[in-house]
Amino acid sequence: MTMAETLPSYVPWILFLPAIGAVVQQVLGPRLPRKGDFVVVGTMAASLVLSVAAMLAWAKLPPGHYFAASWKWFELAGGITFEMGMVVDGLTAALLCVVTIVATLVFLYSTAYMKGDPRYHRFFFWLSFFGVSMLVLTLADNLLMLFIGWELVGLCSYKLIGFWSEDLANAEAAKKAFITTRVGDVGMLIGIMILYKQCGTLHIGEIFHAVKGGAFGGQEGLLTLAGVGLFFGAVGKSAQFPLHVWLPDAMAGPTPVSALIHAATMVAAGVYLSARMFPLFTPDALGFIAWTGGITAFVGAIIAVSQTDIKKVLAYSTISQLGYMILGVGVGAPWAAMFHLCTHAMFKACLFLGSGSVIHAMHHAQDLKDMGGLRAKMPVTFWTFVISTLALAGIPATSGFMSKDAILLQALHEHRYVLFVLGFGVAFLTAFYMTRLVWLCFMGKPKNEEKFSHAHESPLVMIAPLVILAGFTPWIFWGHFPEKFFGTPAYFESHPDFEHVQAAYIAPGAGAPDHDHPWYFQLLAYTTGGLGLALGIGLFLSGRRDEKSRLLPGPLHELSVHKFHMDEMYLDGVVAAGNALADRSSWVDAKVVDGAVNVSGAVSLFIGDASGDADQMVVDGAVNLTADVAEGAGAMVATAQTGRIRNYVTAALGLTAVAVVIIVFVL
Amino acid sequence: MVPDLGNLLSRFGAETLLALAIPAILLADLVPGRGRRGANATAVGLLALVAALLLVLFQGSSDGAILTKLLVADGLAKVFRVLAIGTGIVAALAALRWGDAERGRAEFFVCLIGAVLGACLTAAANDLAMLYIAIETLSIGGYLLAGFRKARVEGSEAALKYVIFGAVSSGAMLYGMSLLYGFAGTATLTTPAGTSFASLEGASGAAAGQPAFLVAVVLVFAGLAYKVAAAPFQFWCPDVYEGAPTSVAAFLAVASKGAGFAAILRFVGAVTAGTTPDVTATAGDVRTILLVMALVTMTIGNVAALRQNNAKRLLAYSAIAHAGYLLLGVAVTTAEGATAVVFYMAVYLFMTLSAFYMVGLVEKQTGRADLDAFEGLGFRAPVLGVCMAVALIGLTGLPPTAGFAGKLFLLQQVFEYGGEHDSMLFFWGGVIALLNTVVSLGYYAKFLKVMYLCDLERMPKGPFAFAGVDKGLVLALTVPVLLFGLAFAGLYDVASELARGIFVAAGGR
Amino acid sequence: MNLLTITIFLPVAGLLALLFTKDGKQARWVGMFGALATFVLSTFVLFKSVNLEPSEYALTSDVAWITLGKFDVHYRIGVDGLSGILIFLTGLLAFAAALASWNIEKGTRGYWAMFLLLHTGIIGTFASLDLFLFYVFWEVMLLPMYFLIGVWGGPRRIYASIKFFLYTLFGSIFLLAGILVIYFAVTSDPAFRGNAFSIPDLTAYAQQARGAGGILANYGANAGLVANLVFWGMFVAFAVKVPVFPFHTWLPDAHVEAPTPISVILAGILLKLGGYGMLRINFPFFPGVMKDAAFWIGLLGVINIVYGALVAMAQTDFKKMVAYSSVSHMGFCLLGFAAMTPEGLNGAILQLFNHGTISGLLFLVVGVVYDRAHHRDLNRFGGLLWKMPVYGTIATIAMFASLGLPALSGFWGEFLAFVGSYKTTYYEGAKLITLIATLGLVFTAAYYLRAIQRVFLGKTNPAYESFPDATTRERVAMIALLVPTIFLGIYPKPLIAVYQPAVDAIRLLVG
Amino acid sequence: MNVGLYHYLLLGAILFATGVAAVVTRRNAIGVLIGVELILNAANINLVGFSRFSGGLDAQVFALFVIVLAAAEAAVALAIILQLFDKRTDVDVDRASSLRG
Repeated sequence: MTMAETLPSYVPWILFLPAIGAVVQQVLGPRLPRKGDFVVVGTMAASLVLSVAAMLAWAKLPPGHYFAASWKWFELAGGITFEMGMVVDGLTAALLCVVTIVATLVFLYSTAYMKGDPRYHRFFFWLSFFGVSMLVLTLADNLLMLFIGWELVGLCSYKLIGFWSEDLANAEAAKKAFITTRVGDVGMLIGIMILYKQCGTLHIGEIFHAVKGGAFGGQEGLLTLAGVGLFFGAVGKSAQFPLHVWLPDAMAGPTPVSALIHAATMVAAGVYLSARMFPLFTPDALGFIAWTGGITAFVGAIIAVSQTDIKKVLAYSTISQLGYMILGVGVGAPWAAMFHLCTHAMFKACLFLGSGSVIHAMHHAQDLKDMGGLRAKMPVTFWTFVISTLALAGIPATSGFMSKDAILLQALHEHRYVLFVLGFGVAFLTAFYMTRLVWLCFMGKPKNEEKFSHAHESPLVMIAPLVILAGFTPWIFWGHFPEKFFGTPAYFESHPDFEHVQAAYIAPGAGAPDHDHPWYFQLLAYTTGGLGLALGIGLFLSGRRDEKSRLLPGPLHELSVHKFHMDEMYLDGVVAAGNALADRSSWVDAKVVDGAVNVSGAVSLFIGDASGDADQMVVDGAVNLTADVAEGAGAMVATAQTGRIRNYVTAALGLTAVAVVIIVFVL
Repeated sequence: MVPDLGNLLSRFGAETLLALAIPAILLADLVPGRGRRGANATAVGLLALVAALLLVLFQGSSDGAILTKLLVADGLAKVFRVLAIGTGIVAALAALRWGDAERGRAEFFVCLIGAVLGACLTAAANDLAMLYIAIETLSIGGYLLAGFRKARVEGSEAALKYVIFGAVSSGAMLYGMSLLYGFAGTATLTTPAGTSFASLEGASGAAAGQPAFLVAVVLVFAGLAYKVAAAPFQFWCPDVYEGAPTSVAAFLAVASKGAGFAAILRFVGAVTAGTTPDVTATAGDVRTILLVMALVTMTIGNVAALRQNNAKRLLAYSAIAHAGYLLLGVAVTTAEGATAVVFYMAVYLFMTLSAFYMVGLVEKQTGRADLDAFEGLGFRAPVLGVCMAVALIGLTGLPPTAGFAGKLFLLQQVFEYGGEHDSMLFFWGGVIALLNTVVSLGYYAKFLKVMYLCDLERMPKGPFAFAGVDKGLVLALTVPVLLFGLAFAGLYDVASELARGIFVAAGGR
Repeated sequence: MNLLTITIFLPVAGLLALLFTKDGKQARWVGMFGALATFVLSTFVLFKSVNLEPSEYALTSDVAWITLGKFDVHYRIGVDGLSGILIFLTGLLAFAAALASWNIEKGTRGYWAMFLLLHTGIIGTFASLDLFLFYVFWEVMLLPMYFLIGVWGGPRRIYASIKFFLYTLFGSIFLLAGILVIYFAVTSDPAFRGNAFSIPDLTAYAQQARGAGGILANYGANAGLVANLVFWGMFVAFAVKVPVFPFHTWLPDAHVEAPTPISVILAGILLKLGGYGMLRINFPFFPGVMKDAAFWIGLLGVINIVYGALVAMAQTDFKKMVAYSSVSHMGFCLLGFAAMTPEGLNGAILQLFNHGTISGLLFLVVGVVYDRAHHRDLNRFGGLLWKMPVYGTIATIAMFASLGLPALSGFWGEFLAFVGSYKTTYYEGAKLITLIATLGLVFTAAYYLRAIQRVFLGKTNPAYESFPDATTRERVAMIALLVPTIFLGIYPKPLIAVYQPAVDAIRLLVG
Repeated sequence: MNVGLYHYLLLGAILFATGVAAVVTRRNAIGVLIGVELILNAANINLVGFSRFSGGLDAQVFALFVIVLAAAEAAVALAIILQLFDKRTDVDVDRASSLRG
C-alpha cells in the first residue's frame, strides 16, 4: 500500500534556494563581483545536494512510500480550495537529480562560455529562473502548479532563445517557440478542464482515485480526450510531430541554453508529464501517443542526416530521441521512457556542451563546412564527444543501449511490430548521422585554415562538465537504476486494481516475471548500433564526401533537406490564415459593425461638419443604418418646412382631417 | 349670480390691474417726459407687470373658487399666471436691453401686457367662450410682438405666417367649441358641483357616446396644439421664432406654451371626467390620441433640430420637442400626471429662458444667431459658458439638473400607466421618449462642441463683453436648474398641491 | 461623517478648491493632492470591507434624500467585498493617472476639475445601494469624460467624445426605463415592505417573487415579456460599458483619441462599471430570466474573446491594439458571469480587478513611448529595450501579464474563468463555448509577442537613439500598478478572501 | 317645412368647408383672411342654432364675443399684411418664404 510520508523539511528548499538566488541575481547582480554568477551556481549546487539527499531519503522508504505535503493556496466560496503541494516519489527523485546535475554543470559551463557578454548578469538571472520553474514543475503534486511551472518554463525558454535579440532572427525564433508551445499548452488546459469537471480536483493523486472511482463513468471517449489533451501539452513542449518546428530554430539561443533547456530538462517535461499521468491514458490514447512518438523519432532522424549546422543535427537528434521516449510511454513502459529520459539527458547535454566548446573555440562558427580535424586540437572535447556519441548510438555497454532497448523490448512485448522495426531503423540512423557529425567535425583535414589555427582546447571550467557528464554513460552506473527508481509505481500503488499500471511499472528483473529476450531481439539490439557506426566510417573514410553529399536514397534525401516542408506549410498555411482572418475581422469591425450598429454617421452628422477623416465619412455614410434613419426623418421634416404658409395650413388641416377619419372609423 | 366686485378684485386683482395698465401706458406716453421717448411708458409698463406678479402671488386665489362660471382661481391658474407674468417681465427686460423695442416702447408694452393678460386669462378660463377670448387676446398680442422689428423683412414675414396660421387654428377650435356647446348644452368646463362637461346631455342626446363628440374634441385640440406648437400644428414655430425678436421668441416659447398647457389640462380634465361607460371609452381614445400626438411632436422636434445650424431655429425645435414631453404628462390624465406637467413646465421655464437669453446676448454682441457665433464661448465667457452648459444639459435631461427630475416624473407616469392598464403602447411610448432624449443629446451637444471643444488656437480671440446685469439675470435663471436638480422634493410638493384640482373629477386612475 | 461619503465627495472638495487656484502649477498640485487623498481613503475603504457576511454591507449610511409619498429616494450607500476592491482599484488608478497627467499644459485647471469630478462619479456608482443614486452617479461620470476626451484628446477627439457620450447615454436610457418599471411594479405590490429603490430590498424581494415576471410580477398581464425586456435593456446599458461585442466600437476610438491618463482610467475603471452593474443589479433582480439568458451571455463572451483578439492582431496602432485586447479580456468576465459557478464568478471578478491594473499599466506604457516618439505606429518602432532597459522590462512584464502568464495576475482570472465555465451546468453548451474560447489564448500570445518584437527587440531604430529611459515620475506610476500585478499573480489569496462573501451572496441570489 | 336645428348645423358645416377651402387655395393674403372670417362665422351660426333650439342665451353672448374678436383679429392681420406690402410690393403668400428649413 502506498503511504504518504511527511515531506522532509529541506525539500522545499530545493526550490526556494535557486529562487532566492534568482532574486539576488536580479537585484544585486550587476554590483556583485563576477556579476553574481557564483550566487546562481552556488544555489543550484546546494539544490543539487538537497536533491540527492531527498533521493536517498526516498530510497530508504519501503517500496510504495513517497513524501508529500501541501499548503492551501486560496479558497473560493462554496468550499472549493486550491492547494499547492510537493511530492517526492520515484519519478520526482530521478528527475530532480537529473535536472539539478545538468543545471549545475551548465551554469558552471556558462560562466566561461558567456564571459564578456554585455548582459552577462541578465543571462544568469534567466538561467536561475528557469531552474526554479523546472523544479516547480517537477515537484508539483497538482496539475495547477504543474501548469504554472509548465508556462514559466516556456517563458524562460522564450527569454533565453531570444537572448541576443538585437538580431531579429533570434527574436523571431523565440516568438515561434513560445507560440508553438502555447498551442500545446491550450491542449493541456483543455485536458485539465475536463479532468477538473469530472473529478472536481486538480491534485494528481485524487484525480487517479476519482477516475478509478468511476468519475468518468461510461464516457471512455471523454477520458481519452482528457488524456490526449494533456499529451498535446507534451507534444508542444517536447517538440513532437507536428509541433516540433520550434526546436531547431531554438538553437539560435546560446549553446548552454540549448544544452540545458533544449536537450535535457525542459523538453523532457513532456515525457515526465506523460509518465506521471500514465494511469489516465486509455488504450486508444496510448495508441495515439505511441504513433506520435514513432513518427517523430523517424522524422527527426531523417532530417538530422542532412543538416549542415552542428547544433541543428543535435536538435533533430533530440527530437528523435524524445520521440523514442514518447514511444516508450505509448507502448506501455513509462519506466523505460523515464529511464531513457535520464540517460539521454546526460549524454545529450554532454554532446551539446561539447559542440558549445567547439563553437567557442571556432569563434562562434556553427557550420560544419568550417570544421574538420579538430581531434588534435581539442582532445578532451573530442573524446567526451565520442563517448557520448557511442551512448546515443546505443552501442552495447552504454547507458543509451540499456534504456533504448528497454523501450524496444516493451514495444516487442506489446506486439507493435511496425513500431519495433521503426525503432531499430531510427537506432541505425542515429548511429549513422552521429558518426557523420563526429567525422566532419573532428576527423579529416581542417577545411577552414584560418579558424583552425585559432582553435584551442576550452578552459577547464568548460571541460570539467564534459568529463563528468561523459562519466555517466557507462552501463555500470545505471545497472539498478530502473527497478530502483521506477520499480514500484509508488505513486500509484494506492490503486492496486490499476492492472495495466501495475504491470507497466514493474521493470524487468525487479522481482517481476522475467521478460524473455527472444534471440532475434538480442541480435538486433547488439548489431544495429555497430552497423550504423561502420556505414558512417566507411562512407567518410575516403574523404570524398562532405556535409553536402547525398547520404540518403532519392526521395528521403529531398524530404530531409527540406525538413519535410513543415516550415513552409506553417508559414503559408497556419500563420498566413491567421493573419488573413485577423485582417478580415478588423475590416468587419471598422466598417460593418462600427457602421451598421452604431451612429458613427449620425455622430458626424451631429458635429455638422465632416470633421471625421474622409474614410470614416465615406464608409459610414454608405453602410450605416441608424444614422440614415435619424437623417432621413430629419430631412423629411425639414422639407415639410417649406416656408410657405399655405403648405403649413394645408398640412396641418390635412393631418387633422386624417386623424378625424381614423377616429370615426377605426376607434 | 351677479359677480360682486369685491370677490372679483380679491381673486383677479392682477388681471384688472393689467387691463387698466394698457390705457395708463398710452396716457403716460403722451406726457412729455424728460428722458428718452417712451421712458415713462416703459416705467408704467414694468411697474404694472411687477405689481400684477405680486398680486397674483399674495392674493389668496388658490382656493378653487369659481367666479361667474367663466374663471376659476385654483392652484393651476395661479402657477401659470405667475409663470406668464414672470416671463413677461424677463421678456420686457431683454427687449429693453437688446433694443427690440426701439420702434415704440409704449406700443411694445401695450402689446406685451395685452399678451400677458391673455395668458393669465387662458390659465384661469373655465368656460369655452372665456377660453376662446383669452387665447385670442394672447395670440393677437403675439402676432404684433412677432412683427415688431420693422427693420428686418423676416419680422413681418414671421408675423404674417403667425397671424394666418393662428387665425385658421383658432377658427377650427372655435368651430369645435361650438359643436361641443351643442352637445353639452353649456359652455362651462367644470360646474361648481364638480359635474363636468362630458357627462351632461346636450340638445342632441348623450354627449360622450357619439363619435361626433370626439371629432369636436379633436378640433378643439387643433387650436390648443397650435398654441403649444404641438404636432401637427407646429409648422409656424420655427419660422416665427427665427423671424421674431429673440425676447418675443422667449416669451412665446414659455408664456404662451404654459398658458396653452393650462388650457389643455383643464379641457382634457373636463372631457375625460365622468364614470359612465361611454365616457371612459372616449377617455381611452382621448388618451391614445394625446399619446400619439406627444410621441409625434417630440420626434419631429428632436429629429428636425439635428439639421439646424441657426441657434434660434434649433431652440424652436427644442421647444416643440419639450411640448411633446409635456403632452406625455397630459396623456396619462392622472393627478400625478398634471403635477408632473406643472413641475416640468416650471423647470422648462428656467432652462429655456436662460438658453434664449444667452442666444439673445450673443446675437446682440456678434449680430449673428447661428451656432458658429458661439465659438469658444466656454473659454471666452467662463461664467455664462457654464450657465449655458447647465441649461443645455438640463434641456437634454441629464441627472444633476432639474431637467432630469422633470423627465423622470413624466416617464414614471407613462410607465405606471403602462403597468396599470396593461397597455404596451404606453410602455413603448416611454421607451420612445427615452430614445428621443438620446437624439436630443445630438443637437444640444452641438452647442457644447462649439463652445468648449473648438480648437483653442483658431478660436476668435477676445472675451465676450457681457454687462453685469445680463450676467446676473442669466445666473438667476440657471441656478434654479441646478438647485432643483439636487433637491426637487420641495418643488414637487408645490406642484402637486397646485395641480390638485385637475382630473379629480375624472375619478382618479 | 461616514468614511465612504468622505471618499465619494472628497474629489468634489478638490474641485471647489480648484476654483480658487490659478491655472498651471498650482492647479496641478491641488489635483495631485486630491488623487492621492482618494487613493489613501480607498485603501481604508478596502480594509473596512473585509470579512463581511454574504450580502452584508459595511460603511453604510442611509439618509432620506427625496421623499414624495411612495417615491422616497434615499442617499443609501454601502460597500461589500466586491465594491471594496473596485473602489481600491479606482484609488490606485487615480494615483497612477494623476502622475501621468503631470505634463498636461492646456487648461490645467479645467482638466483637473474634470478629473476629480469623474472620480466622484465612479466611486459614487460603486458605493451606491440605491437605484436612483446609482443612475445619478452613472450619468455624472459621462460629462467629465466627454470634456476630458473632447478638449484634451488627439486629432479626432470631437468625433470620439461624442461617440462615447452617445453610446453610453443610449445604454443608460434603458437602465432608467428599467428602474422606473421596477419602481412601479414593486410599489403596486402591497406585500412589499422595503424601499422601492433600495438594491438590497429589491434583491430580497426578487428572491421570493419567483412569479412569471419575477420582480415585475404585478406589472400587469404581460409581466413576463416586460421582465425579459427590462433584463435585456439593463444588460445593454451595462454591455455598452463592458464593452460587449456589438456595442464595443466606441472603445478603440475613445482610447486612441483620449490622453494617456484618461485612457488609463477609461480602461482601468470605466469598463469595470459594466461588469459591476451586471453583478449588482442586472442578475440578482431577474434570477429567472438570467437562467435562460446565460447561454447568450456566454456566447457573447466567447465572441468578445476570439473576435477581440483577432481584430487586435490586425492593428498597427499600439493603443488600438491594447483597446481591442481589453475587449478580448472582458470576454472572460462574461464567460465567468454566465457560468455562475464559484470558480467562474471568481475568475470574472479577478479578471475585473487584474485587467484594471494590467491595462492601466499598458496604457501608461503606450503613453511613455507616445510622449517621446509622438506616434503610435507599431511598425516604426524597434529595439527600444536596449535604449530604455527599465521601461522595456516593465512593458514586457505588463504584456506577459496581459497574455495570461502564470505568476502574473492576468493568469488567475483566465484560468478560473476557463475552469469554471467548462464545469458549469447552469446552461447547456458551456463546454463547447469554453473550448472555442481557449483559441483566444493563442491569438493573444501572437499579437502581444509581435508587439514586443516590433517595439522592443531587433535593431534600435536610429531615430530613437536619443530616447531617455522612463523618468522617475513615470517609473513610480508604472511600479504602483506593477506591484499588485506581480504580488497577486503569485499569491492571490488576500484579494480573493476580500470579495468571497460577495460571490457567496451572488450565487445565493442567482445561482 | 320649418327650419330645424339640423339646417343650422348644415349651413355651419358648409360655411366651414368653404372657409377652409378659401384659406387653402387663395394665394392672396386678403383672400386667406376672408376664408378665416368664413370659418369664424360658421361657428357663430352653430352657436346661434344651438341657443335657438336648446335654450340658454349664453351661446348668443358667446357669438357676440366671437364677432368682436373676429373684427380685432382682422384689423391686426390687415395691419401686418400692410407692413409686408410696403416692403415687398405684393401680398403673395407663397413668395413670403425666406424663413424655412
